[in-house]
Amino acid sequence: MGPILPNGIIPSEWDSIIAIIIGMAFGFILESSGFSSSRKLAGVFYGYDFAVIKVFFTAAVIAVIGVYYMNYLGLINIQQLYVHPTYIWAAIIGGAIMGVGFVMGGFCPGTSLCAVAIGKIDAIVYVVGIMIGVLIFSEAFGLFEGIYDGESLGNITLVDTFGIEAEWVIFFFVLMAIVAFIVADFVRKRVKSIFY
Amino acid sequence: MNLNKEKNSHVYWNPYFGGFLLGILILFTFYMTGRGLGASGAMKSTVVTVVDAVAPTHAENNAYYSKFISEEKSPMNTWLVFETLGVLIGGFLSGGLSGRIGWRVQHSPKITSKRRLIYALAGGVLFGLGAQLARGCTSGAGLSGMAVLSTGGFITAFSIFGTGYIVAYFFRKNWI
Amino acid sequence: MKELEKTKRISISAILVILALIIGLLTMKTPEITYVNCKNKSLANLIEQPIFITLKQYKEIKDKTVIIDIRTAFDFSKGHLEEAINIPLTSLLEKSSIAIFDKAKTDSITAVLYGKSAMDANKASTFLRQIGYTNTKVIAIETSFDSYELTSKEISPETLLADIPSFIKKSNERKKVVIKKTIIKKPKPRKVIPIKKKKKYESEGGC
Amino acid sequence: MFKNMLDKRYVFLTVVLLILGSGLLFLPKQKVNEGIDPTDLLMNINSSERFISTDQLADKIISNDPSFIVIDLRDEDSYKQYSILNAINIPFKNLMEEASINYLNQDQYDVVLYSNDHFIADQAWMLCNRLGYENLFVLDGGMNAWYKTIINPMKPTENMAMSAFNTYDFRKAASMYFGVGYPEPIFVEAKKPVTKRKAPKKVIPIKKKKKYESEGGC
Repeated sequence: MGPILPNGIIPSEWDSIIAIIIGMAFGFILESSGFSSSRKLAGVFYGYDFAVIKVFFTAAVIAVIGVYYMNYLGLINIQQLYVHPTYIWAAIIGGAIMGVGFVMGGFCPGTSLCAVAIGKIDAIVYVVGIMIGVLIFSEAFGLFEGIYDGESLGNITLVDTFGIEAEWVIFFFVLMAIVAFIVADFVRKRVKSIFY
Repeated sequence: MNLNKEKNSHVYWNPYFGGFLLGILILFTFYMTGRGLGASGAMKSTVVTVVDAVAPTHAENNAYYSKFISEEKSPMNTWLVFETLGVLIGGFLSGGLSGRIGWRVQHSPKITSKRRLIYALAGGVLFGLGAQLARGCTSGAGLSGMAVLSTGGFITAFSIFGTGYIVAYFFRKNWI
Repeated sequence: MKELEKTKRISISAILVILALIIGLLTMKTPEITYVNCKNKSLANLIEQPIFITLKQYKEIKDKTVIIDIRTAFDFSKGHLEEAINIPLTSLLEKSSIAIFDKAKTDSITAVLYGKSAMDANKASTFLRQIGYTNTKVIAIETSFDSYELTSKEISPETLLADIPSFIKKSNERKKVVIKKTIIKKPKPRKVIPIKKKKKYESEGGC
Repeated sequence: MFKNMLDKRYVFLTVVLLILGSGLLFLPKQKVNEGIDPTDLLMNINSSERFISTDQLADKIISNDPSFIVIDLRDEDSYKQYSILNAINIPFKNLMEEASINYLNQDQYDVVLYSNDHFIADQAWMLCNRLGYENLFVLDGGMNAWYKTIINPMKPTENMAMSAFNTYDFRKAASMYFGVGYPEPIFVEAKKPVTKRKAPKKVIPIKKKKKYESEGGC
């Protein structure tokens, strides 16, 4: 069974159509969760709105549990899924740069697109900024190449990193997410609420 | 429930519900295509296409562009570009249903629009740079990576939020 | 608190997910044919219990064997060994064939395969061993169908029939014109860059 | 009151999440062994595309074809005694070791496996095919056929077809390339045995899921 498209269960011409449908659902969910508002997004860093953490971790937890259940049920072959490659320094430094960008701009690429869709001008500027960022990166690729390709560990997962079974990794991840939610609510009650 | 549109426009989904649906969507995406969602990939494709059209030889000589240029396929003809189109449509639908559509610059009352736009541009530049370096943004590397327990995905996600909290203090005026 | 008004939806969806999961688990079908051994064990099995047995060895264990003819049904109808059961190579995975192998396995009987060539039987036996029927052997014979009669010829698989270096040496002594002697160096081992592979399954596979 | 209700709901959801998360721990373990679908494996086994004849192999070696490597699956002693030019020795028992897999699981070269006959080589091929390794071939007939056809080719008799003579000429030239001497001097100039060695080939093991790499952006 799945993944369906790589295994050729439905012809690859459907690729684009499915992409648009998935994208529509993605956009709808992000927008409806309030991710088109940069102030709501930035709230996560100032403690007045933890929607980002909640949506992000709930989604990750649900997805990871679901993937492993589907694997168990034989609906999907986990071996065939694309695992994001691990380049330690690229991930840490890239993540740090993105973190600064997130706080400054108040969006991430997916959410900025949603905001563009409902006409936020700051989001349009942000998207233009992203493109300039990509351009800078590409033009100065020589500078970043060492970091970009350095310390490659291949397509590894936490199972390989920690050497424990996937079920335990998932269990700890779930626990971590629940703790994060509780802490988030705890902090929010103590922070002066801001209306936006 | 208040059906007044003016007030309704700020009522969002419960974040856990949004997260739940998003998780199911990622699951569905993995089931259908074998990989996760993404957003910044389309922007990269756009940049590559533009550069390729303006200065083809330059694009070919650049070590980074040339990775994404192939003879038979336009860089725009990728999964992620179609998905991004879908995101725009989906966002528009959702915003339209709750009456959130309109041209405006959203910013804290304490700062001017101009300042907000400058910061948005700077933030975008940084995010674009970081996303290329880390091979993905919050959705591509973070969410989709975490969904398959990718170590890189976890590192990226925690790095984004960790740095966010560290530097948040310096930009507090923009938001609160 | 505005956003929290719609909590009912999550409870409903959570219950739906649990329902879907329970239905999924109840209706789950495990695939019938799987590989029983991991790669290392499969290999060890092939080495420790070589596939080929000689005709003599076969005669010793004859009582505890079932003979399986893996040629096509057409060939089988023209002539076959006594008491042989016909399971063509292409239909090894059919239910009726699997049942025969299962029965042999539970009765700890060796399934002895033969085919048009030892190669075909070798294929079938290796395959069956992957999916759990380690009790399969192949008689080292080649069969042919000559003048309306099935004939078989014993072979000795995997033995080197000629001493090649001494043949080459001799041939060089024989020749009249001495070609400048060439030294055959041992090839240098080729460089390999090892990468870290995903080590999935290993913890589960029990290897 | 409302707040209480809310809390209860979240407690319920937390419990659901915990049950889902820990559920995987309690589900009976499925024993999964690596490999492609057995039905596919059976189909691959029945196709004879994997066999390469000794003539083809000899031609490849003589023409210095850089696109392949030869692997000798016999034990070390047999390998030392005689092996096909440039062959790499991977005894069958070491087939699944990491160092060997680097040769087998890559997409740069065609890999030709051989043993004394083709049985062991074919078993090795099937194991590898099960694991999804590509570009592997089996030398039809193995070392015995190599001896019979290339090292010591049989001279065709007068009444045989022209093609048999052509094959014989090729094989004879090939055998000289591999160091066999012939009494007739005429062949000396035809082809001198060359010991030119190819540069050691670098094998880069296959990177999995390569097809997505260029799109990895986000």
